[in-house]
Amino acid sequence: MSITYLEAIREAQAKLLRDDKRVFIYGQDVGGTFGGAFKATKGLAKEFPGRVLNTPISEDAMVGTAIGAAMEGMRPIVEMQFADFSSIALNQVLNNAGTIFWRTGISCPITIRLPSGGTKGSGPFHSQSMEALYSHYPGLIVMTPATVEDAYTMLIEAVAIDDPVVYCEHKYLYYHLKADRLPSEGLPVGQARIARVGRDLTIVSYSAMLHESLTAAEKLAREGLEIEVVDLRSVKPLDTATVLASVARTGRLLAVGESFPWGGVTAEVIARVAAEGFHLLDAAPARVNAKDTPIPYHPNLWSAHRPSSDAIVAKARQLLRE
Amino acid sequence: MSITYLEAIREAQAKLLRDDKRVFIYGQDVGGTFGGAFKATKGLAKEFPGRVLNTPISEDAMVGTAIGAAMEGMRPIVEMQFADFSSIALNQVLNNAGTIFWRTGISCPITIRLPSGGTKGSGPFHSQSMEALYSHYPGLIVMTPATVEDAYTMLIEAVAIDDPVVYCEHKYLYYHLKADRLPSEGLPVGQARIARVGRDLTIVSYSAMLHESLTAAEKLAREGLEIEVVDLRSVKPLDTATVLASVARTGRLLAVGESFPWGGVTAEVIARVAAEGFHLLDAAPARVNAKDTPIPYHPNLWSAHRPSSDAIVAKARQLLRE
Amino acid sequence: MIENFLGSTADVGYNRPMLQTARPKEKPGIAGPPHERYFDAFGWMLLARTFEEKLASLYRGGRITGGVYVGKGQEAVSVACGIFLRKGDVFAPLIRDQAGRSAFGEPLVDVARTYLGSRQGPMRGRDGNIHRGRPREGQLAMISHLGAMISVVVGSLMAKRWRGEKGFIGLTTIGEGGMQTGSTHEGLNIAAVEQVPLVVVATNNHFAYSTPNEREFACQALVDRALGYGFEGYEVDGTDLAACLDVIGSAVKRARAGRPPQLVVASILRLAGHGEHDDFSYVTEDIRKQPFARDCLQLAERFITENKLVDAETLRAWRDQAAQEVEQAFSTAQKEPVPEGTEEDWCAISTRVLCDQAE
Amino acid sequence: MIENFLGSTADVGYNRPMLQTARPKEKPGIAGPPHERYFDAFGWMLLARTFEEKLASLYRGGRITGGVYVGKGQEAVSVACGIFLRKGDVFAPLIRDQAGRSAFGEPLVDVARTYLGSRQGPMRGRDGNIHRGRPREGQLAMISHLGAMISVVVGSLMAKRWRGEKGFIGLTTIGEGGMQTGSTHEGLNIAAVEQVPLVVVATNNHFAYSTPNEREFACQALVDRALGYGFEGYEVDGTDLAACLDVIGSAVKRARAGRPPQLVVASILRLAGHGEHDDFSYVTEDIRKQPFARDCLQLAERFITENKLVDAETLRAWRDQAAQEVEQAFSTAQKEPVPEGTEEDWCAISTRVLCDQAE
Ligand SMILES: Cc1ncc(C[n+]2csc(CCOP(=O)(O)OP(=O)(O)O)c2C)c(N)n1
Ligand SMILES: Cc1ncc(C[n+]2csc(CCOP(=O)(O)OP(=O)(O)O)c2C)c(N)n1
Ligand SMILES: [Mg+2]
Ligand SMILES: [Mg+2]
Repeated sequence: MSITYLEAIREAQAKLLRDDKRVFIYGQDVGGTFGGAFKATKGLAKEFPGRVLNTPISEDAMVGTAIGAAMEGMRPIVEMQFADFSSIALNQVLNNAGTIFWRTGISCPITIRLPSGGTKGSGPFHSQSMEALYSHYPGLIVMTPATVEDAYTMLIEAVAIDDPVVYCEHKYLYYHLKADRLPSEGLPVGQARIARVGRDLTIVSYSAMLHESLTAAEKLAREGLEIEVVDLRSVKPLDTATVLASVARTGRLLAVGESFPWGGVTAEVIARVAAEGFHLLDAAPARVNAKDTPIPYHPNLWSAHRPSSDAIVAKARQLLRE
Repeated sequence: MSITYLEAIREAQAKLLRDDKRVFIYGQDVGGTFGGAFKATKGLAKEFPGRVLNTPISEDAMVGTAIGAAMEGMRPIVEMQFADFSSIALNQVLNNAGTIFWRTGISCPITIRLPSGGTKGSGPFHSQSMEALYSHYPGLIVMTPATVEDAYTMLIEAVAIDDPVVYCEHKYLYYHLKADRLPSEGLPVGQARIARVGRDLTIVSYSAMLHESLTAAEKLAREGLEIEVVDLRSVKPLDTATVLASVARTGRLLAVGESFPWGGVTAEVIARVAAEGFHLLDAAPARVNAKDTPIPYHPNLWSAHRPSSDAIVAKARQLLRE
Repeated sequence: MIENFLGSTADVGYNRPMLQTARPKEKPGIAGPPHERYFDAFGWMLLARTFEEKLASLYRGGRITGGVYVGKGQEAVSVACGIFLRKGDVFAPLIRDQAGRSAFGEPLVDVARTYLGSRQGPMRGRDGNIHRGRPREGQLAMISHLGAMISVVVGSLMAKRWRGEKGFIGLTTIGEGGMQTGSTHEGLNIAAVEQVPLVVVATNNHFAYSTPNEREFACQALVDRALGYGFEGYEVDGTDLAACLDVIGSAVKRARAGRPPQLVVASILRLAGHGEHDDFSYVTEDIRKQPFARDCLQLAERFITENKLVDAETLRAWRDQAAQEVEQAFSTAQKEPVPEGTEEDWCAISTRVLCDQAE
Repeated sequence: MIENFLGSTADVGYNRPMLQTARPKEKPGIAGPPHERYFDAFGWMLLARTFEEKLASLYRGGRITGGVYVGKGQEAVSVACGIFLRKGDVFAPLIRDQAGRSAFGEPLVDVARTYLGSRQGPMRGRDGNIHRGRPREGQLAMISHLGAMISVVVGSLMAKRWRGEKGFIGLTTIGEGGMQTGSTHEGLNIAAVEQVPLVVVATNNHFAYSTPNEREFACQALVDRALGYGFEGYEVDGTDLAACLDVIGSAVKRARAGRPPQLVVASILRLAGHGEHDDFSYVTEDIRKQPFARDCLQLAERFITENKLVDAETLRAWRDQAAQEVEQAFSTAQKEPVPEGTEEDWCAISTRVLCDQAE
């Protein structure tokens, strides 16, 4: 058997619907015979009648409705058609979902699935990675699974958690990533993972960029360089301890992210390591991000905009020379 | 004569309306005899009939309308009643205003005024500092004036610039800050300012936190410590050169901001200094931010949530001990 | 045929929304109150007015931190929003709903606690004044962004339906200004799509802060929006308590009976500033003389007196009781300790192990 | 009295919006076309259909990067949106508006360039397909977020009014799905408040992607929303070219004459997938048999043939010409160089000195 990242997301939702009658799925085109723009809910409306519901094109109300249901004990999963459209729901997510527990003591267990990140030809409005916006504000947990296994177990955990979770699933990984089987358990949420062991440099990454980083590490391995790669798994909370422990071993840090540079995950990672692990660093930390422009439509421009394993290799070499 | 930060903003707008017939002001309650929730446009509707217009409570449409007018050659100033409500306009700002020039080559000269930051008793939805959200996305200039003079000259420049500008004016400074007169010119946009010279530690700050930082520097001066304080003025573009030059002099960096910690201005400042000025640092850089919860209503909680000069002093001492 | 009187059982079939304005019933010398809940409602109005007058005076005395927003002139509409709700219902009030909140069961001392910043208040000093709520008791805690609570109520009602609860409804309020937000639109539309038992009471008090109707919307009547969402729509004179009880009470009844979502649009003038910091000098003399500018509480009192529904003694006793309850609430709250920053754990989520450690 | 025919001069006074459905005029054996722009319009429809068929086949052949979204079945509505516009007007089309874009003057080669990613395309490879625009020529470049362009058009029209321009209008399109966004609501309302000369053409093609009307809205007719905004509202059978020209043409005329903003709601079925990747199997046989599922282009052609408005030769010549223009556009674009990342300066703002240097 072989299962893709996308199928893992569908399986996780099927399991959730099966095991917990408080769970329902709410989003544009998730229901009917259709099962979502990416088919992440294919077949679920039929298997779980009345619990996989199409919504109007109303992201604000989709999230507001989920919040109300969650406060009344349900466990809604909201699918945004693309992460980029969650900008319309941002107010409900940040100011409503993110503040309810702290203000009132009532928890708000909603899970918002954001099909994120760039793919060829998708352009400025169907390619965004929005984890930094959601992580900046208090009250939310932001997950960024990079593997089929994590896509599965983290989504199940997202729904189990009593707090609002923004679950960033990467569209590039949907079909590109396969696993043999689904695990019954994963690492605890909030814990990063050493995806590759090394001793010369630590690359900290997450989501699709984990794979570019691993490829870069492979390439550098051919030159005898041993790169350690950390997969953050969730960017909020961010597992500083695991990152610091890795930097303690390697003395060097390169943070890699697909979102825009200013204030992204990479800035936060470097700020933490610089503040808490300054003495561990043998050289200046560095970061590789997308460019600070909208995400281009044309594949030639897109591949120059997005961090590639080559760009990571180049930056890593530079860092190792210091 | 004595002029407040708020009056400087009103004067700048009066001058802009007087000198440039392309300028108009668009926002809730800005017009009529009222002149805005904070009176930043008091009297302007009368002096400039038909050019200071009340809008419906429709932040998305307010910004959309301004974008359309700007593309047709006008120079709109949009006032948000509170920065916090700009979450509703966020999509228009990030995805429309921020992408137009890059996508089409047509510039989009809008200025969005965000009455920002905490004041006593204002609570979670009337206290926010949103500069990090706007800086993360490409295509925008984000200004954060900390002085009466900058409030004035930077607003005039904001409107002159051919690109969208998010102008974060701090509500706490509205009445607290006074100057003798308004300058005819300021530092160029994008350039930070050394607000206080020192040699033991560099504090990088902006907006209201500049003043807490200066107070902290005063307090530390009594102990013989010479603190240099940098006022960023605009957080995007962020003047890394001035910050690095200061750190080169002091060897130590403390970044202070009022917004939430994850991915805020302080993270970006530290990431840049760590990456580009690692060898300049004699100790770990540090940051002081607000707490990672919604902004509390009760003054006791608020003053514990917001960075105070005492918190800055404590962190600075710790940093200087290293 | 729609019968406005709550007493009547003749509820109606589904047809296009009827734009129906209930007018004060002026039957001179009638024997009893014009609505079975009239006296109750009057009591809540009196309590709200008395409380808010005290609150405003405390505000002027610098005793309140943060803003004070009162419902002066809107008590009749607001009380009618709260008084027909029962346990299991969901109420999402806004800034001018003291009367309705009380009528739905909010203890007055919790209001005083919120304004005075007692740590024993429902928001524990974390949030203030009008944002208070008691979600466990069905009263949601509003966020400021206008319109955002409508879809939240929709979701609560869907959850109740799924759980098999019966007979519940949701009621939420909005101003004519708030009706122009995108969030309101999406919330109203999704309510109609989900066919939840919802009543939305919109009060056109002719101003959004300082902005008059002509810069807010350009339709002839806001109630016409009902049509475009598939709501049933009604207008009501918000200065007339009996009419408010009739029209809003009927809407509540229709929602409970499983009819489509209900929109009631009340017309009134805000008889105070937007908040107590505001002198509302932008409200012209001319507007203050309009029929919609009458004071609902005075009108109700006059109606009671003129029709000799109760004697002067009783009225005085009611007033005294209100004053006493208000005194009591403030004096209790005043004695309570305030929150301290040192006692907060500064974690915004309930799963404490997942609190992020960024500083 | 409203006169639908563009030829007529009898335009009308202001009253409540009239819900008016223009029906195909079935006068057998008439001498001329049923509208003075009928043949022009038919030509643009033919061009759009031919172009998009070619595009779809290139897509199936893997020759196009990104999505392909076509307007099959919506050409009559779309052409009527573009054909009455003139220099100085503002047009904000959406994803199904190839016919209207062409009619308003968009060179076909620019469309081919955008899809094939030529660096000479109007978006220089930075943005693709349906997001293309030519703001300098009055055709705005849409962002994906539905409804966001409405207020942008409002602002453009306000600017033109301030500059003293005369006789201009704005026209923008939206789907029935897009009508449920908050942005659409705010945009429509602000248009009415600002009283700009705007025409909004909403096409109910019965699906938003795979979602049928019953999960999109619950009102009886979307045109009823006009009332709630202070727009004038009209319905039209979008399969009927003459009706589209009549109703949309009249709306354009009324907007130019200074009347309130106009809403036209067309009814139709999308005769292709949401995009070419979509097999639209969710559209049942039953729906495909509805009157609104007829193909506007086939209907127009049959009307022309049956009424012997032009002979078979001419029709064939028209078709050949369209095919040739399409060939030409693609073959030009195909030869052009593609953009290269190395040639980009990666600065998103026009004030280059203010580009932030973060990496
Ligand atoms: C989205 C949003 N924008 C701005 C505000 C600021 N604001 C608070 S109350 C108010 C006026 C509200 O007017 P209306 O809805 O008519 O209610 P009223 O105060 O008249 O009862 C405004 C603009 C807000 N709360 N939400
Ligand atoms: C705010 C927003 N949410 C989601 C989408 C994704 N999306 C693109 S087209 C579409 C369906 C649009 O339906 P409709 O408005 O009826 O137009 P049609 O495709 O039928 O012409 C959706 C959901 C979007 N573009 N904007
Ligand atoms: Mg109002
Ligand atoms: Mg549609």
